[in-house]
Amino acid sequence: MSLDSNIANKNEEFKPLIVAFCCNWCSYAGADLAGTSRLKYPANVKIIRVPCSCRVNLNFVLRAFQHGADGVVIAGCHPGDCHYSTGNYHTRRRFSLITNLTEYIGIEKERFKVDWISAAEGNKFATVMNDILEDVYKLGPNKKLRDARWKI
Amino acid sequence: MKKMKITPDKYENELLQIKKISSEMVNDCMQCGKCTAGCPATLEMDLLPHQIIRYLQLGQFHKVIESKTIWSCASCFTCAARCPRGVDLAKLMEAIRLISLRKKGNNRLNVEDVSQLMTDQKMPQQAIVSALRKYSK
Amino acid sequence: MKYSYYPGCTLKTKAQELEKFALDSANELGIELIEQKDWQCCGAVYPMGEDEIVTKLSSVRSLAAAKDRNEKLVTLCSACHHVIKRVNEDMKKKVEVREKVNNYLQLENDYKGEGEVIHFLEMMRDDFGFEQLSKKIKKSLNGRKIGAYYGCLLLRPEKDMKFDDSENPIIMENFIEALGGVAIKYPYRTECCGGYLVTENKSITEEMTNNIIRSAVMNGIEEIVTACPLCKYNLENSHQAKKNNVSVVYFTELLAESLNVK
Amino acid sequence: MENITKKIRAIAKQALINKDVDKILGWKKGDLWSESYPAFITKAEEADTLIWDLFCINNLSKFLIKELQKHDKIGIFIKGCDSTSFNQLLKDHRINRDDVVLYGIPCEGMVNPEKIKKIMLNDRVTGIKKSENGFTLTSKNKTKDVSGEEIKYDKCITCISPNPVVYDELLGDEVKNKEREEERFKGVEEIEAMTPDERYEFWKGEFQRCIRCNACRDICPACSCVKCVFENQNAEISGKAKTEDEDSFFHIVRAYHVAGRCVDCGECARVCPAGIPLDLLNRKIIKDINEVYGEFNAGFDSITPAPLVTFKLEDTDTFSKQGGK
Amino acid sequence: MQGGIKLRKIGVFVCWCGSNIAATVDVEQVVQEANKMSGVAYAADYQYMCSEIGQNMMKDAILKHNLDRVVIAACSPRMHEGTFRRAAEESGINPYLVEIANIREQCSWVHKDKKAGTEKAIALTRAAVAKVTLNTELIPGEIDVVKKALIIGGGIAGIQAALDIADAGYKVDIVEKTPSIGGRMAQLDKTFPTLDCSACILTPKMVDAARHPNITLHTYSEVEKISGYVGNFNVSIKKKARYVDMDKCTGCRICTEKCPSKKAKSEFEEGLKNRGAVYIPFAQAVPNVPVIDTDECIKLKTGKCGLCEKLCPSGAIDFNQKDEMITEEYGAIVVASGYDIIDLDKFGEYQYDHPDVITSLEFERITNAAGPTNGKFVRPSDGEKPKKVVFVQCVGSRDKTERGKSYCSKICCMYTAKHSMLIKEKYPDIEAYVFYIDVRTPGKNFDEFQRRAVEKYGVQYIKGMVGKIFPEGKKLMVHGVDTMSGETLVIDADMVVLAAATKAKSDAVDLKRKLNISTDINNFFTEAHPKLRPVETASAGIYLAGACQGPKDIPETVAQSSAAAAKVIGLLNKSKLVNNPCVSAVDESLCSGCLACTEMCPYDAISFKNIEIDDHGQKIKKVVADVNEALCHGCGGCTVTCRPGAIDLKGFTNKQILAEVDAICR
Repeated sequence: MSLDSNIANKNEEFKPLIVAFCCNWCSYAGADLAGTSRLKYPANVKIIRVPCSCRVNLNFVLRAFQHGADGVVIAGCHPGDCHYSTGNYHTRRRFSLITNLTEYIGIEKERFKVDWISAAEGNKFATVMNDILEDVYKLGPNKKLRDARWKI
Repeated sequence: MKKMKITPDKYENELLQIKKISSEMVNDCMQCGKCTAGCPATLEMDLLPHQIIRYLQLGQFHKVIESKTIWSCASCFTCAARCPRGVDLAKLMEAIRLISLRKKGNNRLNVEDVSQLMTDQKMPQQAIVSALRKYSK
Repeated sequence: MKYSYYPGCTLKTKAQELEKFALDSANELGIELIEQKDWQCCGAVYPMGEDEIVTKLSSVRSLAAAKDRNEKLVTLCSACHHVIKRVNEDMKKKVEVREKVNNYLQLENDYKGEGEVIHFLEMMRDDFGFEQLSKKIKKSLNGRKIGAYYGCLLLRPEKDMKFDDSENPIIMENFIEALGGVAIKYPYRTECCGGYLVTENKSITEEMTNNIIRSAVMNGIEEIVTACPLCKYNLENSHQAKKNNVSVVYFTELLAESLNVK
Repeated sequence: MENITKKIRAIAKQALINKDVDKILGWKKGDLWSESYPAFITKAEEADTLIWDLFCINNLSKFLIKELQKHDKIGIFIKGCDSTSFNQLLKDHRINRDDVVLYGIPCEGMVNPEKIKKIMLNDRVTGIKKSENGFTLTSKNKTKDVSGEEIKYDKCITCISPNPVVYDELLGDEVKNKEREEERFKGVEEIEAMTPDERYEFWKGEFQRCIRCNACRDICPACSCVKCVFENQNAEISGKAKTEDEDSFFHIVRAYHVAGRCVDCGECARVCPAGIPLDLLNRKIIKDINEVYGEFNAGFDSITPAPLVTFKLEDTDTFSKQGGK
Repeated sequence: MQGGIKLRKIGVFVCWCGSNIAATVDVEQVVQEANKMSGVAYAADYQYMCSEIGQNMMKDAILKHNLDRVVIAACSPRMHEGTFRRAAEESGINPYLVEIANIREQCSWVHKDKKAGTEKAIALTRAAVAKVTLNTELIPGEIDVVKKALIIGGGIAGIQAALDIADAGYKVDIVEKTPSIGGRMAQLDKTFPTLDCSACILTPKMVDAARHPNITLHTYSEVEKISGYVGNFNVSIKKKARYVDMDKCTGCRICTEKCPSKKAKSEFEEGLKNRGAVYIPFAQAVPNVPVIDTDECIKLKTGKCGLCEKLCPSGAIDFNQKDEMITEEYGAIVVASGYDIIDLDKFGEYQYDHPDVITSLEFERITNAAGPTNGKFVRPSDGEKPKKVVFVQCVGSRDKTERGKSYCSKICCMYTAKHSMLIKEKYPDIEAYVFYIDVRTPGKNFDEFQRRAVEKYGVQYIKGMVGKIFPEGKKLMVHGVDTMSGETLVIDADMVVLAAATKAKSDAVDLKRKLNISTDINNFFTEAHPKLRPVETASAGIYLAGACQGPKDIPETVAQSSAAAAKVIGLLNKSKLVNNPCVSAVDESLCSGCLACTEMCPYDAISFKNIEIDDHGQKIKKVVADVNEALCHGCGGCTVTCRPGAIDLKGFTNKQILAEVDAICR
C-alpha cells in the first residue's frame, strides 16, 4: 500500500525527511525486496547502509536530527537472525536505553524507531516506512536538537 | 449452451459490495473444490459452492444472485473451516444474500408467514429467529 | 465457582429442559449460575456481514455486563454461544466494529472484548474438570452407548470458537465417559443438521439428518446427545431417527440423570 | 568522627613511614569551617593535616589514574561512593588493584553548606555538631537544631552505598544510612510525567546554561577516557559552538557514555557551576536498566559485565509494542 | 564539512537500467547535479552501466580524467558492487574506492513521482560522493584454508556431495544424525520418472561413500557447535553412544534378532513395523552396525537382561560406552539436512488415524519388497488386498492456513503418478483414483510419465478435492468433487493415500543458529541469491544441497549436491583466501584500554596488548585493544562500545557515515 496519495493532500509544504539506517544483510535486503516487488513508499525515506544494526552509533542519530531529519529508523535482522549472530542483541539493549533517553530529553518516540526487518519482509519495510511517515506528519516538522546554522 | 460473456466492469459495484460486506478476496480461491466436496447441503443447489466463487471471479454476478444455492446454504462453516486458501465462503454467501435481501420487497420470509411456521408446536424459536435473520431484512 | 449465565430465547420456551437440567446439576455441583438481568435475544445466527452492527449489540451488552461483575459468561445453547463468542472475537480484533458498537451503546466504560464467554461444557472441562465430575456421579450411565452430536455452531470456525478440534472433537465424548456412559465416535458427528434450512426446505434437512442418524446407528448408537435445540428438533424429525427409534436428548439431561437430580 | 580522624592520621603516618605506600590521598580542612579539600601527602609529618568530617564530599578515586602514573603504590581513604567508583575504574582497566591500598570509611552522608546557608540566612554559622537526632548549628548569637535531611546532600539522602564495597582496611563500623533510598528516582519520574514538549523545554533550559567547562566529565569516575571523544577531531562530533543542539548533543552523549558504568555518586551534578541536574540523566538510564534488564549497580563489584556489553537471548526491548521479537 | 581533505577526483556514473531507473528518475539532471558536487571531476550516464560497454566507458573515463574514486548510481550494491569494484581495479583504482548509490531498488522502483524520485536519486548520489570522498584504499588480508570439508546430513544429497569432493582429492566428513546414511531415498521403493529401484541406485553410492579413503562417516552423530570462519571452521561433533563397538561388530545381526524388547516402532518403516531396542535400521544400512536405543533397552533401563551382550560372538556390545565429543577443523561446510513431512493430526477430515489411511511415505514402504509386508500390497488394518485406492494430493500443500504450507511440495504429483502406476502394474484389477488440484510435472520426461498413468494404466484422475472421508464398516467413503463435470461424488475406497506436504526439518532453526545462516519463513535455508548463487549461503564457506533448501526431487537434489561440491572444491583448491578488508582497526593513541569492545565482539576477534607510548617525552605503559583481522567479520559493534571512538570500522568509518548523514540532510 502506498501513502503517496494521501500524503500529498495531507500537507503540501512539509516534506519530512526520514533517515533509515539499515543493516546490510536483512533490512537493506528487505528494502531491496520492497523495490523488486514494486511496493510503494514515499521518497522522503533515505537509506544509509551499515553492515549491522549494531554499527549504528548514537552520534549518527543525533547528527541526523541536528541536520534536518524529521524521523530516524534503525532496522536490523530479527533477534536470533543476525548475520553476525549476536550483533542485533546489542542493538536491542543499546537502543532500548537510547530511545528512552531521547524520549526523556523530549524527542517523541514516534520520530525515532527501531525495528526488525528480515530480507524476506519487503512488505514490512514499506509498512514501517509508511507508518513512521504517518506519525511524523501528525507531529509536524522536527525542531528539536536542530542545528539552526545547518542550511544549504 | 450460450456462450458466457465476460464483462469485468458490468457488476463492478455489486462485486465491490460483496468485498465490503464479506471482506473476503474471491481471487484467493484456486478452485480446488474442497468447499463443494465437504458441503453437506449440495443436494438442491443449482450451482456448486466452488462455482459460486468461480462465477464471482469471472464477474458473473447475475448467475450467482439468481442461484438457489445461496438459499440452500445452512451457514455450517464447513467450507470456511477447510478451505486451504483461507477463503470464508460462508461469508461470501451471506454477502450475496444480504445484497439480495436489502433490495426492497426482497424478503423471502415475512413476519406474517411466521405464524404458519409456528403451527409446528415443536419448532424452536431459534429456528424462527434464524430464518427471519437469514431470509428477511 | 460463580458465573454470569445467558439462557437465550429457546431455553425459556421450547427447550426448557435443556436449562432446567443444567441449573439443577450446576446447583448440585455447587456451581453458581446467575442469570443475567434483562438479557436480550442473541439473534440466533451470527451476523457475518462486516457492516452489520446493530445485530451484535445484544451480545455485547451481555458480555459487558458479565465483565463488569468480572465473571465469565456461561451459555448453554450452541447458537447463543456461537453468536456471543464470535461477537466477542470481533470486539477484540476488529477496531471498526469495536468503535461503532461502543458509539451505539455508550456504556460508561467501552467494551473491548476483555470479557470471556464459555459454553457450559467448557466450564465443566476447564474449570470444574471432568475428572472431578466423574467423582461426583451418583447414578452412572453404566455402559449406555451414547453418541455425541456436535453440529456446527460449537466447533466452527475453530480459530474463533476455540472450543475443540473442529474435525475431530472429543469434549462431549469425555463428558459422556465422565458420566459413566460409553461414548461412540461416528464420522457424521460434526456434520451439519441443516439448521434453519428446515424453515425453507425440509427435503434438504431430511437428507442431512438421515445421513447423521444412519451413521450413528451403523456404529451401534442408541441415543444421541446434543447442545442445540434446533439440532435436536431436526434430528428427532428425521425419518431415520423414527425408524431406528434413536432418542435425541440434551447433554444436560444426562448430567442431571447421573447426578440424580432429574 | 574525631576518632576516625585520629585513626586516619595514625594509619597514614605508619603507611608512609613503613613505605607501604608512596602517597596518601585523603582530605584536609579548607579555609572555611564548611570546606574540606582533597589532600595528597607523601611525608609522614603531613599526616596530621588529614581529617574526616561532614564535608569530605570529594570523590577521591579518580585522582588515582593520574597519581598512579607518577607513583607505584598509593594509599587512599574512600567512602562508599568512592569505593564503587574505584571498582568502576578497575573494571575499565584504568587502575591496578595491586597498586592501591584502600582504607574504607563508612559514611553517614555529607553536609551541604548551601543548605545550611539557606537555613540560617544572613547569620554567619560558625560551626556544626552532631546531636542525638540530627545536628546543631551554632552561630555567634544562637544555635539551631536541624535534622540530617535538612542539611545533607540530596544524593547522600538517597545513597545506596554508604559503606565501602571494597577495601583493605575498614575504619569504624558499618553504618545504616538508607534514609530515603526509595526516593532515588523521584526526580526522574517527575520528568517522565511531562509531555515530550515540556521535557524538551525543561532540558533545553538546563543545557542552555552549560558553559562546556567539562567539570562534570573530569570529576566523573566513569568518564575515564584518555582522550574524550569530544576532544577527538576525527570523530567529527566535537562541536563546541554555544548552540542548543551542540549542548544537547554533548549531554546526551555524555549520559549514554556512562550508561551502565555510572555509580551514581552524583559528583557531576555537584560540581556543575551552572547547576545542571546531570544526575537526573544518569539516573534515568540506571532506572531503565534496572527495569528492563534487571537490577544492576555499577561499581558494587569489578567483574559483573556491564549491561551494555552483554545481552540475554530473551531480552525484551522498549521500542516495539510486543517488546522483543 | 570536508575540512582538511584535499580535493578528490571523483567520477560519477549514473545508470538508466533501461527504463527501470530512467522512467522515474531524470538521469541527466542527476548527472548535472553530480557535476556540482564537491570533489566530482567527471559525471556521465549510460543505459546499462553493468554491461561490457558501460564498464568500459567507466574505465576509459577513469584513465582519461585520471579519476581516483568512483560512484555508480545504479541498482542495489547487492547486485553489482562486485562487478564495478572489479572494473575499477582493472583500471588501477583500489576496488574499495568505489561506492554505489542505490537508485533502483530503493528509489525508482518504489516511487511514482518523477520529481521526487529525481530529488532522492540526487540525494543518494550526494551521500555516496560524500562517503567515497573519505574512502581509503583497503588491502584484504589472507587466511589459510583447511583442506577438508564437512557434510551435514548423510542422505543422497550429502553422499553425492561427499563423493564428488572426495574424488577431487579432498578429505570429507559426513555427520549423520541417524544410525545409517541413506536418508529418505533409502526408504523409497521406485524412483520417477524411470521407475528404477531406489535401493539399487542408492546402496552402491552408500557403499562407495563408506569405502572411500577420503571420506569419514560419523553416523549417529550430531553437530554441537560451530565457530570460526570460511577456510577455518571449528566444529564440535557429538558422537552418540551406540553401545556397540564399531570395530568388533561383524554385523551378524544375532543381537537384533534375539533382543526381547520389540515395542519400538521402526522409524525407517514409518512405524508400520516394530524393531528391537538393539537394531539396524534397514538391511543395507551403512555402517552395518546396530545401535542400542537407550529408551527401549531393558538392560539400560532396569540393569537386567543384557541378552545381546551374552549372545554377541565378537563381544562388541559395550554398555559402558558414553557419548563422545570430538572437534574437527574444516575449510568448508555443506548443509544437506533434508526434509520431513507435516503431521496430519490437524486434518481430521482425512481420518489419518484410521489404519487404512496412510501417507505416501508409508505407501513407499508397503509396496517395497523389503518392506513390512514384503512387497505384498495389502491394507494395514486386515492384511487384505484393496480393490479401490484413492490418492489425495496437496494434503497441506498450497495451503495458506495455519494447518498447512503455502508452497507447492513439488514432488507429490510425480510420486502419486508413480504410486498409481506401481499398483496398476502389479494388480491391474485395482481401481486407482487421484484427486488433484493441478498436475504439475515440469522436468525431463515428467509429463510423459504422468500421462502414462492416465493413458496406459487408466488411473482415474479427478480434478477436485476430497471434502471428508467417512469410514463405514470396512470401507472408506471418500466424499469428493469433480470440478470439471461439476458433480460431487463418493468413492467407497479400501485404502486412501495422502500426499502430505513436505516441510523443513524441525531442527532446521536450531542448525541455522549454529551455522549462523538464514532461513525463509518456512524454515528452509536461504541461498545467497535465488538465481545466481543457488547453492551458497550468505555466510562464506557454507553451502546448501538438497531439500533442506526447499522441496526437491532426487535429480534436482543430486544436481545441487554436485554444484555445492564444485563450490567446495573451488574453495579448498585455493592456497589462501583473501578476507574482507572491512574490519575494525584500533587507534592506539586514543584507546583507553577499557576493553569494552573485547566483551561485546561476537567473534572474540578483539584481545588486548600492552604497549609503551611516548607522551611528551615520558614513556607511558598502557593496555590497548587489538583486533585479529582474520576473525573480525566487520559487524562494527565494537565501534559503538568505544566511547572515545578509538576503534573504527574500515569501509564504514564514523566519519564516512556521518558524511552520508550530512549529505542526505542537505
